Amino acid sequence: MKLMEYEAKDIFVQYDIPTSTGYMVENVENLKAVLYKLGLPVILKAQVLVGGRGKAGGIKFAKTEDEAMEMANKILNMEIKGLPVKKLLVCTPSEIQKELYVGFVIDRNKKKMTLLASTEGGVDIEQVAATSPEKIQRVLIDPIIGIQEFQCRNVASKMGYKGKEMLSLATIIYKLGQIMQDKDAELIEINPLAITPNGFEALDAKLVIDDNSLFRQTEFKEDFKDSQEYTPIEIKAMEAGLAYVELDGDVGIIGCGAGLVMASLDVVNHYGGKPANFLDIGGGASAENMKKALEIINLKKGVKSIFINIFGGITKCDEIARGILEFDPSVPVYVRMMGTNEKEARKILNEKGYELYQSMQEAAKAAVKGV
Amino acid sequence: MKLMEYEAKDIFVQYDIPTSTGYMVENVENLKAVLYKLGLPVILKAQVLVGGRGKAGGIKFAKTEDEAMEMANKILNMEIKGLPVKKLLVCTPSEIQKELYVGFVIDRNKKKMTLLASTEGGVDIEQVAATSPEKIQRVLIDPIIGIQEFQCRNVASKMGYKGKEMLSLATIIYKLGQIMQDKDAELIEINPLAITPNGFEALDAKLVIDDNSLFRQTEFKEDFKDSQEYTPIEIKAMEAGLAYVELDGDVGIIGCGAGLVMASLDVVNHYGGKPANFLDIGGGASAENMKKALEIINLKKGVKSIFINIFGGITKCDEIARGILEFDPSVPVYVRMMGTNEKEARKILNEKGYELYQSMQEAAKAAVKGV
Amino acid sequence: MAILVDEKTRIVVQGATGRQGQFHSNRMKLYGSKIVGGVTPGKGGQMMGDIPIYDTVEEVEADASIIFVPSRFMKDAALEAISLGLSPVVCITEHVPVQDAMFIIEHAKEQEVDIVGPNTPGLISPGKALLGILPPHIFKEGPIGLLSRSGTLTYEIIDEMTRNDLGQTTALGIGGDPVIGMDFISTLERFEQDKDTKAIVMIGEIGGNAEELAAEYIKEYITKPVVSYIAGKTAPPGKRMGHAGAVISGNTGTAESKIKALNAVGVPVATMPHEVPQLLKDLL
Amino acid sequence: MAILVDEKTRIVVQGATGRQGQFHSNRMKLYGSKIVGGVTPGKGGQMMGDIPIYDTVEEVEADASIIFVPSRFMKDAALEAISLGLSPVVCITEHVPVQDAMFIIEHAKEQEVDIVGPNTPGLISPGKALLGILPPHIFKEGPIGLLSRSGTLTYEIIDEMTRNDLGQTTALGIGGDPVIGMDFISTLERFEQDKDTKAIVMIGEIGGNAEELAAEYIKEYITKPVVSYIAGKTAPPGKRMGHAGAVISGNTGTAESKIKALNAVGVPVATMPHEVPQLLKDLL
Repeated sequence: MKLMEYEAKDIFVQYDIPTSTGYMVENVENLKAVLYKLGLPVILKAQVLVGGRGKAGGIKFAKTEDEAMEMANKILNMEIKGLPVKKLLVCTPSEIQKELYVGFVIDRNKKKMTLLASTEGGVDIEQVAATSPEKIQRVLIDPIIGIQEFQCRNVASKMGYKGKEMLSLATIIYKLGQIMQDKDAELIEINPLAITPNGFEALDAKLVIDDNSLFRQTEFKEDFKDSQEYTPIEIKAMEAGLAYVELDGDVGIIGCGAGLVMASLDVVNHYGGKPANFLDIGGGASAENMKKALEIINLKKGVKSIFINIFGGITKCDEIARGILEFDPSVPVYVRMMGTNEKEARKILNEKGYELYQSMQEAAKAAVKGV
Repeated sequence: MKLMEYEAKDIFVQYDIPTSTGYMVENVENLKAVLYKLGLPVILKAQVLVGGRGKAGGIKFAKTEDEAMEMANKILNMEIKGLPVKKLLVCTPSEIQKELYVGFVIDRNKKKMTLLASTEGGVDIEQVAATSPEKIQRVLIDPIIGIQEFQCRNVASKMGYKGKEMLSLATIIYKLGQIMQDKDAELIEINPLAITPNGFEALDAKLVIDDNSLFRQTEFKEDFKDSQEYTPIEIKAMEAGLAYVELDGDVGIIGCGAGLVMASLDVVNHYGGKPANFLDIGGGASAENMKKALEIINLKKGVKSIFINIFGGITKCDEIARGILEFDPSVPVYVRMMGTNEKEARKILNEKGYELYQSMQEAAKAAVKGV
Repeated sequence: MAILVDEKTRIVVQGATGRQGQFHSNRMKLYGSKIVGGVTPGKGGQMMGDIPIYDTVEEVEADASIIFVPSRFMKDAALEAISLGLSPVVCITEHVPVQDAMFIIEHAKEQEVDIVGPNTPGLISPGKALLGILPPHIFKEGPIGLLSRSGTLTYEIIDEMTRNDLGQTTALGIGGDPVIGMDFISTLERFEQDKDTKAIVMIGEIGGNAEELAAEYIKEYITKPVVSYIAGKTAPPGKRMGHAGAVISGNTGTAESKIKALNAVGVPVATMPHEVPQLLKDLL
Repeated sequence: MAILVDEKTRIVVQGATGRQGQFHSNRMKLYGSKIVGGVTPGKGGQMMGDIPIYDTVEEVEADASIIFVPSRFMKDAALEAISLGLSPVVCITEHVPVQDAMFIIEHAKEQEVDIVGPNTPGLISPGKALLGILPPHIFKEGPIGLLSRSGTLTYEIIDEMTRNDLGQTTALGIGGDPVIGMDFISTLERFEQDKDTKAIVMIGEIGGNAEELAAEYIKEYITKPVVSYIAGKTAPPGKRMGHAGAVISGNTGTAESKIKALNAVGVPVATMPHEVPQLLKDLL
């Protein structure tokens, strides 16, 4: 789960990583007290979990109280890439002399956490990686030994720093690595890490916690459902234990197993259809899972036909068939079923007038036509 | 530093290791409140850092309040192997069905922490190790990976337990290993770990913290000087940064470097003398160190001569000579000096009438004679 | 021949008495896998049908392990199997924290143990042994090695292959997580070494660049024909498509990039799953 | 020849700018050791006399390291040296937590790096290189290899040896802590391999059973004559005699036991330090 900037910065503060002083506000009424504490000018930053909020007008500089109130009001009533802004981070602006990048990611191929650092901060690091890979340092961290302080000094030193500055930078990198480990993060980034007359300062913060670790990272558990990361239907699906991704087409798609559902989307697309969603009920799903899947698809507007693609391995086709009968969506349903207990399933569904297919491509074609 | 039983058990409680309920009292007045909480009967256990307190009468069973008060009074006024008893642990007695041993030590040769476990608990484990080594399980713990739960299950299972008992025992062992790691212990032991009708219970607790880790194990730092582990002169020496061990002879011995001082003791002994102490001023010692060393020896009763043995490597003999002149002990001093700046030292000391030797054995002989 | 497991491999099931573990232990045994015992700490001494249950893996004389424990116990269970040198250790469990996965995999590498998964359907050497949750009836002995990031999609393609009389030496699900033990490259290497494998099917999906790296490896080291299918051509960026690893980040991890890389080294990539058998026939 | 270091070994000093580090860097250089740089994080870029100071070990082209940092920084400093494959890494620092020592030593073993210490005076190959804090003027080139748990006691015995014209190939303090890197056995092995070493002096003390194990090893593998001295015959049980490792626990670690074990395998043990040269002469 992605954390908001202000949440990540709260953790930075716990680890003594210097960040610009700031407070989160949820409404204009609270802003006054914050302005009293911070003084003027301030920067107002929309707290949303998508990139590009600056370009979208979600970051504003205010010199007077009136200006701040007006801008806060504006930002708190705005949507950025479809997400409503509910929170603002109000900070004292820093005098930026230079912007760096430091972060940790998981290297899937090396199977290790990797420290990334660059003197080219404040811009998209993937862009830097693509155009000038030599400007990024990469250090693999042994998953058993963990991050070591000397590794951070090596990086800070190669970034060109000396003396106390080198040591401060190394300490920031080390603490960041400790957060990555302690909090089971998938990604942690300071971009930019600014150099100011007061030393280094984390101006932005990105922190993504591994969802699979929430059983032990209990401090984040309750944040999970508040998160803006998912649409309301996606959250409903999550609560039902189903993997659901919202798309903007009109063919609803349900299948068992992530790979098969992805392939189903591709086949629908191949025949000129537009998938409305990705919905994986998983291997060995029950009738109840199937029913819930249909309910969830039904919540989505603009779905004109539904393609159900079941390959019965562990999944029993008759079980799925019974699930299909438990919910009656308002649009035509095209079912492809094969494998375990296929005959029984066929019998159950034929009785109720469902069209059944054996081939995935035939079913997909029909669903596209049915729109 | 060794912790007292009650201190170790406090840590056990933090780690959810089941121990018999008990309270520490420092005087008979507090005992009443404790008896009110615990009920009767109780066991009163002298808190001292030496073994054999049971045989010395430091552990008593009391059935009535009067009995408890009387016994507490007795134990709190007793000395065990020269150590005054200042604290009592008052516990509810447990119904013991069987006694086990579990603990962790540092294996110096394997250079790893080692888990020890035996179904022969309640007795001296070194005795068991000597007579029936096959009754002790030994599992080496990887210093980088640390203790793993499965290792504890393996041990618990081989001790003959099954089902929930096996799991509880494994958990106790695992927690014990975690304490060993988390608290930088050199030794941790539950002996006996009793089986009672309520399950496993730690009846005694031994925990030795690595003195070298006190910079990070700050919770123990203040205990350090309260500890009964050292005699008052030993503590004075420690405060002066000198390594001092009290012995019961009459030849005071000061030297530079632990090995050389041990050898000095041996040589004095070889010539029929009895060392009064071990005192290492370390390599590269200053005049001030030397002066303090003499002051410390002077505190010790019954010293009849002092043998100072200096091999000047990093240590400068003239510096040591100046230190010797700064304190005038009441007994004769025999100085052996060799090495760096030996000539200057000789001059300084000869002027003040000290006898100087070049050979260690000659000086030792003289010091023995001088008693 | 086959890779990793055959009819002689003695298998222990960790987490054997849970719902999943019980079902699949019996199913694997029924298929002919040499299941020598199940392990569930605290339940040792019981019998589960004719499979004896133990408290510890140490008590079982086994060569390989398959793990069904809940994700929070995966690290400990895997370290237990690794400590005894069992190989492969197949981690069926999904939702394993990535830090635990990295730890297990690094330690296994040091101990020269093969980890399959986590979040894998496991593997099958048809006619010899099933070490996973794959539906064995759709498989058939034959000359094709298959490796895949997906479960059901694999079954879909296997089914088409078997219908077309293209049997398999071994089929292995490498798992859908971002960090996994046996990966495309290490599995391709095994298939290359296996005499009976005459051609290889590699099923990829969006996310990461494992397929691109596999393409480079194929070019350099694989002499046998390889056919591929890549799922997720219509997946949007930034969204996890079911599998934890199936996500396009920025410009990396797209199906286009993978298909391009594979085509560039002469690996045909099927447009739709059912085309795989024909592509294989074209090359054999 | 010599073991571990010679005149060609390029040495970096970690913790070079502290009082001890500074003194001994200059002293080692003066002796002829090839000190190529000092490292103190945050002080890089300075010169200490003619020794350049760096922020990181990575910036120095070195073969071996000697560490003088305070004990709380030892683990990090040692891991830094190990990460670059420097060997030996000589840990002069005393009061290192035993858990840190075990960690460093285990990791060094995996990386095939020799650790000397912690809490060691280091080593000297007379006439070639000093990598430690031993007083070099008492040493002399010659055919005797010396290994010891003690510092000043070593100097005492070395001085007697040098006066008796018994020079040394290498003299190495293995350190006075309970857990150390190079130990009696691994050092004996090196002396056995070294052609120029004709006889070995092994100085032990109370605590542990390293001398007993060394005796077994000598019996099995050492063909060269070995002479010993064991300090602490009059030490009481349960008390630390200066060195953290010098403590008799129960019945283990007594001087008697060690002397008995060594005598049993034909190693003469001197009653007093000054007798060592005569014992050596008897055997050569």
